[in-house]
Amino acid sequence: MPESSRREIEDLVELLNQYHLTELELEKKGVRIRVRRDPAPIITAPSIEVATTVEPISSTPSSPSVQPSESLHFLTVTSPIVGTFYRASSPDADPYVDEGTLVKKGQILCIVEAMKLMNEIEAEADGKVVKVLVESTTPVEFGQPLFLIDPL
Amino acid sequence: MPESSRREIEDLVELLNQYHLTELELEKKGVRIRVRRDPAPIITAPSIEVATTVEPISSTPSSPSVQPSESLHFLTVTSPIVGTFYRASSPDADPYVDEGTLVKKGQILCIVEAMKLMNEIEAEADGKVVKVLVESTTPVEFGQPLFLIDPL
Amino acid sequence: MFKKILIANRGEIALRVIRACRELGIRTVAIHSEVDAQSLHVRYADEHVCVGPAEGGLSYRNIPNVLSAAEITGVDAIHPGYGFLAENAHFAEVCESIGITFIGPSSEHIALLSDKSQARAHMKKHGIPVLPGSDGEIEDPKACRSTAKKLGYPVIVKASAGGGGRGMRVVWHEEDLDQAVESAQLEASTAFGHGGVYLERFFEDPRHIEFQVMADHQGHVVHFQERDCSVQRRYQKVVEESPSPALDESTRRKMGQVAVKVMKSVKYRNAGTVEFLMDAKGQFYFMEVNTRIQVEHAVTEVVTGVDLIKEQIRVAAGHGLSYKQSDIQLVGHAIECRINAEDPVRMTPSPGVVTKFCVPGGPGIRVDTAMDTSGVVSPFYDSMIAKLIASGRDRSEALARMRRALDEFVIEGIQSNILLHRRILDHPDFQKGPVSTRFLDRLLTLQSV
Amino acid sequence: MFKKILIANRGEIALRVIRACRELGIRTVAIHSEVDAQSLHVRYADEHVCVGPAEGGLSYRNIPNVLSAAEITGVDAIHPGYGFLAENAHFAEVCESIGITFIGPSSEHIALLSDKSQARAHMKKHGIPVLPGSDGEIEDPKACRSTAKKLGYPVIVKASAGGGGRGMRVVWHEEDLDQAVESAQLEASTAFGHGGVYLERFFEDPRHIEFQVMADHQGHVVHFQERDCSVQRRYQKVVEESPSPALDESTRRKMGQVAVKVMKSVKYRNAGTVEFLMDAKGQFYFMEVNTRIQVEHAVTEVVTGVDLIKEQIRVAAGHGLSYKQSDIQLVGHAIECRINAEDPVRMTPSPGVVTKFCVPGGPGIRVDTAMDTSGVVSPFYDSMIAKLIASGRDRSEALARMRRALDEFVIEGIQSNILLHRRILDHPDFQKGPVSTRFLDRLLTLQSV
Repeated sequence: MPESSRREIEDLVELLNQYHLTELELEKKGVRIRVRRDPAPIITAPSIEVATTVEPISSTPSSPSVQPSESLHFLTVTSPIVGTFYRASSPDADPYVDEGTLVKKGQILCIVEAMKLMNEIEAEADGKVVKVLVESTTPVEFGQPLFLIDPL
Repeated sequence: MPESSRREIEDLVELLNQYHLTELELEKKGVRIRVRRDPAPIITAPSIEVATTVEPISSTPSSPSVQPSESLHFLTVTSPIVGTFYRASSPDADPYVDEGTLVKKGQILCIVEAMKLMNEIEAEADGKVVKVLVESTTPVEFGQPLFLIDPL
Repeated sequence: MFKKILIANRGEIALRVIRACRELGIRTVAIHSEVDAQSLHVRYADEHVCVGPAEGGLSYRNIPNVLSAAEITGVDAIHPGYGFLAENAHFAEVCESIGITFIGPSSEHIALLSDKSQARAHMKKHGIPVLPGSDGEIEDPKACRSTAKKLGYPVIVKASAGGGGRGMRVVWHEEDLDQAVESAQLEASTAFGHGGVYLERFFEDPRHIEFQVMADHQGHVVHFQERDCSVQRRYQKVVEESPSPALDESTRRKMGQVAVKVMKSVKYRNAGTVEFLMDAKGQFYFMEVNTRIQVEHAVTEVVTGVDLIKEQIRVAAGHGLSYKQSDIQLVGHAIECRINAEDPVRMTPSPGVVTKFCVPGGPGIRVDTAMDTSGVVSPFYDSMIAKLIASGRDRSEALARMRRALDEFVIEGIQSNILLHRRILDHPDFQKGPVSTRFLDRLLTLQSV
Repeated sequence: MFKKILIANRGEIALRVIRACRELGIRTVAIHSEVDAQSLHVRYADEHVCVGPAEGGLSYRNIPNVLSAAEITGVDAIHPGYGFLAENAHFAEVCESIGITFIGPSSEHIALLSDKSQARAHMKKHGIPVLPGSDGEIEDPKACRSTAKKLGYPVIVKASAGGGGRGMRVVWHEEDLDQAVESAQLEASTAFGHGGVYLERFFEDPRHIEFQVMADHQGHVVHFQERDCSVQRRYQKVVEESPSPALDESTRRKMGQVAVKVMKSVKYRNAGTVEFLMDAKGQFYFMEVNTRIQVEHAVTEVVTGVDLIKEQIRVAAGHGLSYKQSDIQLVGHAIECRINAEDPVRMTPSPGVVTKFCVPGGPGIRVDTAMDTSGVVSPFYDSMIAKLIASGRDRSEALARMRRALDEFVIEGIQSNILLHRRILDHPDFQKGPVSTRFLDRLLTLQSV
């Protein structure tokens, strides 16, 4: 497939997304354009007040705690347990890592405290910490993204 | 994709939105335009036994009792009242009309009996009776098609 | 017992009757207008007949077509529901004349009791406490002024044929009386074809209390206690409950006896409701009899455990009442919110396509609706799309359930009055109860300030 | 009273508890697995925490994560629902140790009563009629044979730690005994980690009758009458009702007294169910205590008017029971059908995407479901998608309502057992009632012939 066709398809997909269409057809010269939007069942939240203390996670895939992020470059380190997130071993200590820190596989990134137990979360690959996603002392749920790592 | 195509698509999407359509097709030169609107929520029957003595009418448009049928040629004569359909004035008499009969506007086509009253149904236009849709002595509901007439 | 019943109605009440028939093993015939061909009541019935175009007058109120539908389907009886032909004495009479049972009172009952002035005079004669007012309709302006003076202002001018607030005028000063009477007469004459009006003393903060009654053809009359319908907007009930927080045991007993007396005085039969007006001191007065099953009958069903529609059908078939007065005990408390498709600000009907409709559930919740998970609210008919009934051990549990059920109710595509109900339920005056018929108007006025 | 409760469950029971909390003004925390992020119980709760991946063992049964969720949200109490951690003595114990109230009995109650053999011995000691059987677990094959001989064949081998029919063997002839004991021990050891089994006389056509009990921390115990759960398939209840058509007033009173005695003998607290087996002659025997709220609690709520979940919460917070025994009167009759997503022929779970879900309504119908108008039936969890409860003045009205409600229920996209329920409801033996626990197996066998 020539690059130009690919681009054209991507343009159409973008339009499809942008306008929530279900079908888009294009025929050059003779012009023929076709757009279509099927009425889909929309699942929406009920009209009750939801007061959230913990950030809900929209769609975290199942098991691995290191996953490719939306940028396709970075790895997301997610919490393997429910608990409280700490960036340092004690209030006075320095954070295990900062944004920009180069880490080795197995290096401690943070602690998630659960039931008075301090669980050390380790890097699963060598890389650079690009982003710390959670503030220290914040509660985190299972699968919640904690760090973005740029793998080396 | 040239900017013009993109603009064209966006114009169509706007029309789609404006008129709540589900499909819009355009073909230049050879002209061909196609619009489509799917009935959004699909209402299906519940899983209960429905024993119907009277034929349900799927979609009869509102008031006029003479309407263009699906063939676009024929006129459909529908029942203006609820009652029992008779093709003749008495059991021994000949039917008012048969398939093939040429009728004049105002000519009696049949009787619909309701509450012991014999209501004569007249032709609304000159034409030929193409089809008798209901058997004599059958109950008919409001709007039920009785005859197809080929107008002259 | 009947073999087949035609339901001369649409919407939730048509479904309600179909459900009762199914439980009794009776076949059902739905009638419908052209736009209602896909409605739930049509799909739930065993048979269905289209009786006309969308406009109610040409379909659901079209007596020849409705009766022809009854004839061609061979039904034994017709249940009129509420609205449409339910209180049409002529319709009941034609049913009687062609040997189809009208499930309701006789045409004479409807005729007598739908003339408010005549009904008032009848009740007065039978020793029923009626509102102080004129003897019959007003004829002479001078006599009218002297009656009003005797009653004391404010007075209310009411149309004999009235209903739903039409042909009514409240008069605060003598100088406004003549004009009020004239305009009420004109309005009544236009709306009902009969311009007769009468006078009553006007109470500023009354409560609307009504008693559900059922009578069989053998002369037995039982009442099912009261409903409090004081939460109204422009004479339209919005919230109803049973028992009434305004009644003590002794008043309840007294009013129940009067309600039975009212019905016995006219040898009533089948279901009916005796409406009372009650002043702030607990004095009660007969207002009128509704000669039909009512929207709010469900709250009574919930607290008494009686299926009023099945009882209507049994009684119409000649069976004696299956309950004695002593069998009727109120258990717990029930409250109903009428869920309407309406603009929450302008409070005008909001028809349209329902894209999502998810009803509340769990303990103490009953929902009566003809809306599917999706559907259409037609601009041709009443805007009520559901009745939500919550019940509990006591009023406070019923209110708590109603609040959480209102939170659960999801309606998308159209607007509804769910938030209005939340405001009512959250209001301290309502929570404390009882309130007067002016509660809701005041709530709405305050809010718009 | 508690300020905030975590519900350690999903599905309809999570919703049921959230509803109770809302009515009591208590905030709620839902936990959920990753695949349940969009579930109704998550959307209805005030807060929610993801506790693990789809597999229940890693999420809903994951004690550290569930308790961490409780800690980070600062709840006072945990409601376990049924299933998952509801009868896990260790979980209850950890809750106690960290000062979070487990809404249910103490960990000791769970430990004692979940060991069927131990519970049996305890009840026997306290003069409760238990099924004739072995004294404790079987140790020696020879003693076992002699016990079986004394009991008379058929006998049943049961696992002490058993449940849901696992580790059970019916033995009709002496020569099959040794092998049955061995295989039951092996199965129990694999399934429950404890291979102990005991012997009981086997009744061929028993009825399953259970009494709902509630006890407060002050030592008061009240029972809410019985449920008949004889319609079972492979030890899974399918239809439940209250009252039981198998009991007369005097047996009901006797069994209720025994049920209370059972609970008092262990100083029980919170909600529990005492299960009895009843033979064809009306003789009843203690079987076991379920130390949780049960799926079928709703039928008891409907006929008694009591909100059992709210009562559980109140009692757990230290309040005394809000009912005396004399307050508990059965009014009418209620029946429950468990609506499962299952293949109607093979009776295996049928997970999938629900494209339409329209619940029945009207009088006498209660629906408890976590299914929205659409939704997903996950293959990871129980296949029950709704509880449909119908009630009426008497059993025949309740059955008529259930039949019409089953007709109204629309579920599309997945298969369900609605037609199976119709077959049960239509069966003359069931309509006449009572039936034995073998009724449904026979019905299914006959049908497949």
